[in-house]
Amino acid sequence: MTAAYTADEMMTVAAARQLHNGTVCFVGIGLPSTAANLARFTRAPDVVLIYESGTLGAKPDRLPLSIGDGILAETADVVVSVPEVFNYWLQPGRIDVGFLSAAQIDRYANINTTVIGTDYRNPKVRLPGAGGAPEIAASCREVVVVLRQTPRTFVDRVDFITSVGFGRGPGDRRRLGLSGSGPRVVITDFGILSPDPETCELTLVSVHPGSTAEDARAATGWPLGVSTDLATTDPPTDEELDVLRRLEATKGA
Amino acid sequence: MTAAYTADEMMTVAAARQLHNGTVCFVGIGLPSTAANLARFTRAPDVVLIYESGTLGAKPDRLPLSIGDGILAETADVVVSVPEVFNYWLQPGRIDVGFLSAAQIDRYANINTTVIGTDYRNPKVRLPGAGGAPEIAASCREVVVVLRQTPRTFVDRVDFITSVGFGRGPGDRRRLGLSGSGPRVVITDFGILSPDPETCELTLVSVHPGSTAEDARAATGWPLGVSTDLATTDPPTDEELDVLRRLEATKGA
Amino acid sequence: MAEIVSLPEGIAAAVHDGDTLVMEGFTHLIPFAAGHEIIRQGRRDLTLVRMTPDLVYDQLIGMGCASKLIFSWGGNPGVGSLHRFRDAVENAWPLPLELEEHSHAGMANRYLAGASGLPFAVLRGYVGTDLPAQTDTIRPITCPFTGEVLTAVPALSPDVTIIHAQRADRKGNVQMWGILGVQKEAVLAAKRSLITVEEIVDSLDHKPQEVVLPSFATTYVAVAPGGSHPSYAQGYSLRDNGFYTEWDAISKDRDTFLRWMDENVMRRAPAA
Amino acid sequence: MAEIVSLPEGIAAAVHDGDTLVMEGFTHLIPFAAGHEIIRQGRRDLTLVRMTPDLVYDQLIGMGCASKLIFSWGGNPGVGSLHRFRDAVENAWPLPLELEEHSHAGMANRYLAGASGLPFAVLRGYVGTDLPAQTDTIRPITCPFTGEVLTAVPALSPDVTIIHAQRADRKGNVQMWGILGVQKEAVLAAKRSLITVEEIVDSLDHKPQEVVLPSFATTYVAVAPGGSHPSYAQGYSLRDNGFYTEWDAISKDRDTFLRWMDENVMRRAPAA
Repeated sequence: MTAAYTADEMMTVAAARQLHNGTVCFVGIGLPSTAANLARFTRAPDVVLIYESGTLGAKPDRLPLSIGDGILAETADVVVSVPEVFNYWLQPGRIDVGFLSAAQIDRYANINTTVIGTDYRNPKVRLPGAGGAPEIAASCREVVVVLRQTPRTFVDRVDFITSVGFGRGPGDRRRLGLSGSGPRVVITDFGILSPDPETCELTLVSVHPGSTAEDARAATGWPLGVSTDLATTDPPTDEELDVLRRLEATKGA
Repeated sequence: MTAAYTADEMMTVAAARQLHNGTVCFVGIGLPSTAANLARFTRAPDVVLIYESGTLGAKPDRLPLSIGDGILAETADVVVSVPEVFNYWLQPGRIDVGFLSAAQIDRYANINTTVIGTDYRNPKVRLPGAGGAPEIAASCREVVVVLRQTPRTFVDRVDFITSVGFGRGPGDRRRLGLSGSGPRVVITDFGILSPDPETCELTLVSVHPGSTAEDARAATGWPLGVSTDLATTDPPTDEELDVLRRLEATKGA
Repeated sequence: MAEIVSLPEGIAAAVHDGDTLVMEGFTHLIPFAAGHEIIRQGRRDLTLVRMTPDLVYDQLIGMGCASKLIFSWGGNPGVGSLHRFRDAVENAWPLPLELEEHSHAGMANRYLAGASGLPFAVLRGYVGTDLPAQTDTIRPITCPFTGEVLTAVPALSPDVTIIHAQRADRKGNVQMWGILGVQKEAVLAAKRSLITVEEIVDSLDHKPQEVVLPSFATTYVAVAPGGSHPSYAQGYSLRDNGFYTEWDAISKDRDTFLRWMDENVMRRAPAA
Repeated sequence: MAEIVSLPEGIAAAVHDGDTLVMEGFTHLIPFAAGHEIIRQGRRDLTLVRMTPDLVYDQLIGMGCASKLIFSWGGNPGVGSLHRFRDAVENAWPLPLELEEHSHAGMANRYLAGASGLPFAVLRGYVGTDLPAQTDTIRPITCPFTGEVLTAVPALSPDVTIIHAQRADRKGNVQMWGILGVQKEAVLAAKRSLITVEEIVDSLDHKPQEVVLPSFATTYVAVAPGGSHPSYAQGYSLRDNGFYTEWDAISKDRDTFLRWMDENVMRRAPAA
């Protein structure tokens, strides 16, 4: 029998399962960093973590508190400058997986981290901005997005495209000349979404135990498609939960 | 009374006198490197030597045998990559003096290190090529050239412009957009030449002791102008000679 | 060659009203002490530039020092919003703040072009996003060999760049290690520079993964021990994570913010 | 992830007839052992690329392995001419050698563009020289912001880059220090790479001023102790300056050269 766990824990565990030994992963801060380190301490000890602070092959023994945490430099195979991490490592397509979060995501997996509201000059909410995300979303071989699913975060069209998912649909990434294949999965607290191979629309492919397709639909700002093969996510194993909780406990340290 | 010395020794000593404490100097190999290190051990202990191998602030205790000699890395303030030395250090105009040699130099101080003969595809002599010289000649605040003077090396027009001195005369450097002011002096085994302020033609401004303007003219492939203020170079001091010979003796070590 | 000065002297000499000012630091080595001295000296109308404007820029903006911000990510890392930044953008308090917004890759390349003495840099970036529509500093450029269209961004060549580093020697050679960020490029891109350091030592022994800025490439060096607090200086101090969380509450309210600044910045003597 | 192989296996897998091949090293860490193995394996029609082609390229050219050379300075450093290179250019012996000639700044930026996944690089260079007239790989480019005209050079993206480094760990992470040259960029620009190392160690402790190439960024690693002789590997060997001088006499005469190569390369077993 499996211990009780929260929806956030299930989301993080499901995200960690996207990484494999040898995968080279460009890690955003927050949920992606937690998931990537969980993967490193469970199924994928040889995952290669790259942070935009220029730390390549970081192996922190606790959760870094920011992408510039000193533990990343201390444990990295090599520390490079920020221009180098973008130019030599991200831009040429050397990274397998870009691991991002978002403030808003839309039907075509476009990401907004810039402004809420449609008037850029007079926003309802000014968000932090692009950071490394536009080029991570463009150049990594594939992208994994992790964020909590609500009607405010899962919208039909993002107010501002900070980072391109599939633009306005099939063929757009190629037309734009983006080298990576775009978001492969979006992992939420309700389930797992993937772009439909034909339409590029995010579609529910798995629900986490205890959630239903209806729950996910209710948390989505467009009529969410559901895969005919809808799966149920394996619940967190004891090991996954144990490691995750021990990692989370290092945050205050 | 001064010890006997060779014309090459006089040339190197005269070149070394071009460098001052605090001068940041981009050093070509061969005669320039000997002169730059002589300056460092005599009049200018705080001259900053930069080699194109990426060694900034090198302080070798012997003459480096090449621009990639390990002693340069071991004694440098910092070692950077070759792209960086050209892009961050040379190109923006941070270097006071570029110290070059040449296979041929012409009336307007243009330098050839590429081919002898006017057919590039079918040269009489294939020389090593450009190396760092074109951009050193373009971007250093000023350039000092050291080479032995013969009618074969001092020609009316070089067979191939590898590095620009004053092009075809006054205004050419500005027209070409070159940021540095070009060759300030050319130091030979006969004397010291400088560009005429009006015509930009190399003109004899000083003869070394024992040489005459006639000697220099005979060693020049164009009708060499002579300054009305023709000076005589101070002979090497005992210290200069002593240090130079001790440096040269380290070459075989 | 760099001149070794006190922090107040350095700020007075290097930073003038109306300047374009860079203060870089990627979580690590953020020059807080220098920022506070700028606030105390009352600089106005600054164009602030930084990839990751954080608390020290929130403070400069909230104290009315800035009229424009050039940036790529403006947040309190690991905590949330920058409330003074948001108040300036959303409500023009205390002054309107013009934005010039880029991605990290674009900003890094803008510094790189500045450090290289080039007027622009080329990258694969921004395509398909809504960022180019908001600025004239993102333009297409065509490869003269392949015909491929890429993106150009203009060089950043600030009037002055300020960074914090671990140490310098008496000649003014500066050494830093740990997370390197874009500090070297930001210094080399600037007309003038001021580097605050934890200490001045007789000689710099090499450190793994270091950056050394030779004295001839910088303008002023000032000693400011702890000058990166609440950020950290690897080998000298740890990040004060608690303060980043506390800042959220301090900065949320205008009066609380002003009171805190008065007590903790305006009335404090500058670092020695 | 890099695969650890023997040198003959590595050359057989990485270098094919007709390839564009980079072997870099700026006086330091020149991959001679790898060059000799290429000669023994009889590769033909190579486009050789290197900023400073020296003795090992003189040997490859003299043995008929190359049809083209892309370079910026071809000499015997501190000694004089490369006679096999000159004989190929001046007399087409043993084969004609096409040249594509640049400056160091241009070559360095061509590698940098390749390493960055860009089709070209921009620099201030070549203006007023006779170099642009001899190649179509130097073209003007206009800044889209200032209108200033600069110079563009196309990226180098070789089929394979070979370098020599001090050491690697068992996962294939490679470490080098001392004069760094353009080796990192040359490896990152290539489709495949082979790095010969002095030794493989259990773990890499950091060295001052190091470059580390992570295993995921390279293809093959082979142990070749002394593999940079007569060049040197800082911390492992000294430059054999005498050999550079001797090479002048060995290489001046075609027969002497061929005899030397037969005795010292063709009949030698490859490095273990």
